[in-house]
Amino acid sequence: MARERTEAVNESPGKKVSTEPNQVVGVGGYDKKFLLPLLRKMVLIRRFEEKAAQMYGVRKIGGFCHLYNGQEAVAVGSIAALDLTTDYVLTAYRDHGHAIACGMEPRPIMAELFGKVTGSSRGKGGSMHMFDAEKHFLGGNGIVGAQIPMATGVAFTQMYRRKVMGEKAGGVTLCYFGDGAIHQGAFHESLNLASVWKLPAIYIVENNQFGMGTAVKRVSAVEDFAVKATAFDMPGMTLDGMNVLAVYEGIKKAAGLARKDETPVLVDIKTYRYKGHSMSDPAKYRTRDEVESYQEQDPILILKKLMIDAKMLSDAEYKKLDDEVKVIVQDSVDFAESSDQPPLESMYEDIYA
Amino acid sequence: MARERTEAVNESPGKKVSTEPNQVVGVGGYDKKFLLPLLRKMVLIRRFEEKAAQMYGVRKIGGFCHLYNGQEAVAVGSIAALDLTTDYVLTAYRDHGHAIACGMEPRPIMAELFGKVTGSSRGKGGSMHMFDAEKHFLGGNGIVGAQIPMATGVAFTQMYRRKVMGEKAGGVTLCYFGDGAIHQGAFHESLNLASVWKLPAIYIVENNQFGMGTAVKRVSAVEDFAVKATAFDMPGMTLDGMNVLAVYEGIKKAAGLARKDETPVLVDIKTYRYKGHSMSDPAKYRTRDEVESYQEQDPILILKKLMIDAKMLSDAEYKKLDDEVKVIVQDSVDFAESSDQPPLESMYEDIYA
Amino acid sequence: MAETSIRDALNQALDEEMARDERVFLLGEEVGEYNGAYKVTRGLLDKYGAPRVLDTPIAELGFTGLAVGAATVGLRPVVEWMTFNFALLAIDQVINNAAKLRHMSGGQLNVPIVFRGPNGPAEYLSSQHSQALQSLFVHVPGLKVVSFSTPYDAKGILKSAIRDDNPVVLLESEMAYSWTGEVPEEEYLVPLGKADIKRPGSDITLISYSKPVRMVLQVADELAKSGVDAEVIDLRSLRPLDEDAIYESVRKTNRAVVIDESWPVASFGSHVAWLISRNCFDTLDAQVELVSSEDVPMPYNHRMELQVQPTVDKVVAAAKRVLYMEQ
Amino acid sequence: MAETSIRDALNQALDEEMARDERVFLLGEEVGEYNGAYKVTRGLLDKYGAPRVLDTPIAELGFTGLAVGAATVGLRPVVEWMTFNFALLAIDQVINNAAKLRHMSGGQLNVPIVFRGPNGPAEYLSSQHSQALQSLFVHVPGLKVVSFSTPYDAKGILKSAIRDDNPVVLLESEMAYSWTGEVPEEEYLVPLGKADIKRPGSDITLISYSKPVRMVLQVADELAKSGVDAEVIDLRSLRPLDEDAIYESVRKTNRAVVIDESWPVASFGSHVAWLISRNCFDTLDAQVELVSSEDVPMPYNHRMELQVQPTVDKVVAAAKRVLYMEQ
Ligand SMILES: Cc1ncc(C[n+]2csc(CCOP(=O)(O)OP(=O)(O)O)c2C)c(N)n1
Ligand SMILES: Cc1ncc(C[n+]2csc(CCOP(=O)(O)OP(=O)(O)O)c2C)c(N)n1
Ligand SMILES: [Mg+2]
Ligand SMILES: [Mg+2]
Repeated sequence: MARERTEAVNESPGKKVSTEPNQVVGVGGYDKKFLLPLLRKMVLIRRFEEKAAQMYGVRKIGGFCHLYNGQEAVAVGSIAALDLTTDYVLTAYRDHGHAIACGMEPRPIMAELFGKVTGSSRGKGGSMHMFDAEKHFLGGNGIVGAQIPMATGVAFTQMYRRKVMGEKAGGVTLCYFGDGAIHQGAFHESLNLASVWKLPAIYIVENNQFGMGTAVKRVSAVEDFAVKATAFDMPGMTLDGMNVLAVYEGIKKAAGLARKDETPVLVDIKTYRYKGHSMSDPAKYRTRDEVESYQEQDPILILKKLMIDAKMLSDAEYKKLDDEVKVIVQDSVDFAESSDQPPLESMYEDIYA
Repeated sequence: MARERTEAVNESPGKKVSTEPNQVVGVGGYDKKFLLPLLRKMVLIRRFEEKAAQMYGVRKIGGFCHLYNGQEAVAVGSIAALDLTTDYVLTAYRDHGHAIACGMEPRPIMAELFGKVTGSSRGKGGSMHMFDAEKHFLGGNGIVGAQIPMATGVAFTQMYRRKVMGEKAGGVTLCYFGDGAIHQGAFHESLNLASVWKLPAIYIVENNQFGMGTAVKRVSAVEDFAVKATAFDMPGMTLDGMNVLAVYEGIKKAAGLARKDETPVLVDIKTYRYKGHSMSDPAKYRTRDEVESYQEQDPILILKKLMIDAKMLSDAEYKKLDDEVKVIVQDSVDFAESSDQPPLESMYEDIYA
Repeated sequence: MAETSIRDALNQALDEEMARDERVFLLGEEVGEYNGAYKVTRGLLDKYGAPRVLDTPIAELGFTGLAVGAATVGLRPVVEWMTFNFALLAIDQVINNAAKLRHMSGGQLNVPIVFRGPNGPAEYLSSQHSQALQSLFVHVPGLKVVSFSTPYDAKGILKSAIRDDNPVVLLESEMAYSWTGEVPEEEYLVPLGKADIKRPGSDITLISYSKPVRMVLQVADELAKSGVDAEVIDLRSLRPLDEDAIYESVRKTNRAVVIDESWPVASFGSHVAWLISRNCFDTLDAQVELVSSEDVPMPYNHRMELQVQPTVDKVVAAAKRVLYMEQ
Repeated sequence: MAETSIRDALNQALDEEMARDERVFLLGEEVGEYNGAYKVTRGLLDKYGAPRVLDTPIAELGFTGLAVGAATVGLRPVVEWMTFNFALLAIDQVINNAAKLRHMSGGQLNVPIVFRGPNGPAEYLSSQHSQALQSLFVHVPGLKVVSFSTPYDAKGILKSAIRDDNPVVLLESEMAYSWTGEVPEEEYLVPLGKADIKRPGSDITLISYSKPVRMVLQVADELAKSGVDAEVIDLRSLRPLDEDAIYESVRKTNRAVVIDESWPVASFGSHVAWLISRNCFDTLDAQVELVSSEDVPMPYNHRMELQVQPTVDKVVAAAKRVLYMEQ
């Protein structure tokens, strides 16, 4: 099982959460049973997204399709720190990775991308609207920032159930949004509410350094978002989003604060997206060199190397894992392909309860 | 003329604007020619509001009527630091004081309150919507926080005229809003824009400690709003809003920064409103003691006493000033009373240019 | 039965539903310590405490969205917008989230939530504070939109709205909070989606909802003096709309006037007028008239303010046009 | 005349007006370095530089309000909303400020501003991203709302909108940006407030605006095969509305179908259908039909997506109903 570590956490100038220095996080202290599923999930997300891109290319998928390649460590590391029987996850439209990290099967996700009736939203939501209410994954939102108040309400409900309905379990809610979303008023209004009402919300800026073609510094007064925690009297953290263990440890700590100290936390996770914003974006706003320099710190490569160095993994084992994942992803395509179109009349369904 | 002073300024933890300690501001260094108009304006606002309350009582005025009693030093001190040939002022619905401080005559203001055609908005705006475009007073807005983006746009125009149209004058825009308004998303979005685009906007939280019946700390994660400046990488200040000179000096300094350093500034001015939120509010959420303790630091009394102590004013002189003001205010009532109702057909006017 | 004000009827509805179901909670500006800007929530903080009654910061988008999120995971929020004018700041959360979450998730999520507060013209408030904004909400599939014109309906409809598993927008009116009427002691519900004939008649159908209904009943009295027997329908529910009730009446009277205090263009009122025009084409003896507010922002001046809204004179005139009577 | 796309026609309009008047500036998400999400603003940052072309943060309320403020003190902003779906976040600044400032100030302030961007259904986008939201804007006095269905109109109308001293909402359509048509080399304007007869006819009036107009012209061809000569009116301006043009046509044809890709309830389309029903009551030979989008949130699945919108088949069927023809 996982060991509690804190070194990867960089605190905001607001409420300090610890005073340890920033360090590179290694695998020491973790066992293979914990690490292998993390690696596998990251590989599954990567292969899934590659396949989605391919299916988009052959027009099996249409519209906006925002891929997660490069950011896998964020969803996988943070959601590994949760207990989804009581915790919840909400994110934006770049949601395939979070869906998989929450335990959704590739089949209903791919089928949803294909617009088939077997899709998780019966073909009505598409790429931006993955949901699995049972697994506590609440989407999937296409309006930049709109999930932030919603997630605050989910955290509110966790508080409410405890205080009003006498439920014991102290769940937390993870709310992901982009570096572009942080300038929405919804962010400001939500964090103040969460702080005043002491809600167990963890606000994660999935800081991939661009909102579409716009680099953070062109539209933001500050580059380090953890500093914004101060304005809401809540702890702020900065995490390395290319290292799944750094993310895991940071969020574990944040979740601990949220559960025990009843405080929301703002976490700025630095990451990078390899692909264009959506399928139509040639990404001319950045150089190939820049992309490559990030690919050298690839989250999958990092964990793989750490595990190989620690003799927890062999190349052959990795190859086997990857092959298995590819089969699963191909199976999801076959499933989607062979599934039915939703009946036209179903357009009148799922509107009112 | 006014002397440059800085002692009254308390800096935010963000960009420091100076390091001098907080001090009580006195009249030393000011001459009477500067101080007397400040005193007179504050008295004019006070007497105007008293009269407005009286007229409301006899149903000459209806609807929401938000009085400014107690806050006079904020509008008068800050607007005294401006040059309204190039600078602009925008505020919320508690706007009679700012209107007068910007040089609007009591007559069109009172006539507007009476809904008469001679009112500044031809009887269409009422208490919440005072405007004098020529005097660069742009209202008067009834939606909490809605003037903040607008004022940012006025400051934007000042920058634009300089950069694009080659105009010399570096105007600044003063934007007032309440402690309740600061939690609106509009605040967050605007300050980021102003910071990124280096706009000469001065955001003044007119912190009278209540938004309607809600005390600041019940709805705000922080009590000191200057701290929010950090989140936008702009200077923050805290000022004593019961001392017109402290306000004047602070805003003079802020305006200097905005003009020269091309930076917006956030200023938290602590003040207090003596009356209920609007006419219908019995203000049960605070004690009479609390109100009285503030009335002891009344902004008019403070300046009057400072001037009398400094031998710049006698009781008789003050009485004369006050009497003159009362005549002016009564005249505004007579004017409003004897003015015509707007013709009904004018309801179709002033909609499209 | 007790004479009760609309304000108190709403308060009773909130109280009863909060007592009945601990998942019901209230939030909004000044709903708690201040007992509500218009006192609809009076006493509820004292009785239920926080967090069942919550004073929010002035952050309409944030607290509305928070309530939407809470609704998706099992709570049943009642959001008070201090007035609908301010709800424009929150409308993204209503239209893009509340109305769509069930749809986008293929039926996985429910959003049982009530958005309520005063809507429509009040007095001496000018144009930002005196808008009848229901058309913006009723346009949107995924929402229900309901209203009332009596204390009886107010209570029964709010209770049904709270128990409904969909997002429901409830239109109240500041001017009507103190209207009184009979409200039974025993519990009752008024179903959403059913119009109510507030006055039966045979010569012309006058269709309205919300605050104007009372004025329209005066119009009926006025018309009675000229020997015209008007039927007055209070739609109560705008979405879903009780079309059958409308058509049944118009097929009897062959004449209709719709009265709606909204602006006219692309309004709920003009929609209803078109529905009748289309679906009763063969039986209509005259054009369907709409008496709306004037197509202008509301001025502050009180004389103008009253003249902007539908009045007895305007509705009588419209009725007479439809009846081909001398004005 | 050159064959030009709507995208380029809009680009030319922006370019010409920016060259003509240095008070005109553009702002919005990705309008600068990225050349616009749909490339309407291509090349303008290169040509005019900042701050005449500004990439904004994703803060619709803030940058829209900023533009409104700038308009009140003499600039002439053109706000690009990446899509109208996101404008719901900014609608308070449009309805409560832009539409009201002139009114509330008794005529002291002008708000010369254009709000533009793609509105209405696109493809494979689901319900948050595929809404035709014009009814929310057209409802509001103080705004102008205009549209186009050809490159010629697109250019001429955008230029007029920029020169107009009022807030103008311009409805574009993602699906139509690449439609081509003739655009003159020399400068021209298309006035706001004037409808255009896109096809003259005598048997029935088909009334539409924006993207559906092209489909409606196909309907006219289809009807011609059955010997029906349809007149197609492109309203272009929704507010102010060219009522005369509509009535003149309907008084000639005695039959009308309105085609609007909005949801039906309280829509601009049903409003126009009522206006005709009321004002042409004596000459109408049949009910006025409305072909709108279905009253549902837009699904992602493409077959459903197409079926939700007005189609040739649906309009032909409506026309035949109005013409009392066998389906
Ligand atoms: C309110 C709103 N405005 C604009 C858009 C269009 N849009 C979609 S994604 C995006 C960029 C978001 O960037 P960021 O928040 O950094 O997330 P990322 O795509 O990098 O994951 C924009 C502008 C939208 N969907 N919603
Ligand atoms: C968007 C919006 N929400 C709510 C209101 C109702 N309202 C008017 S004033 C007010 C309190 C504002 O308090 P604050 O900003 O502190 O200003 P103050 O009245 O103290 O000057 C509220 C809630 C409004 N006018 N606009
Ligand atoms: Mg990003
Ligand atoms: Mg206040």
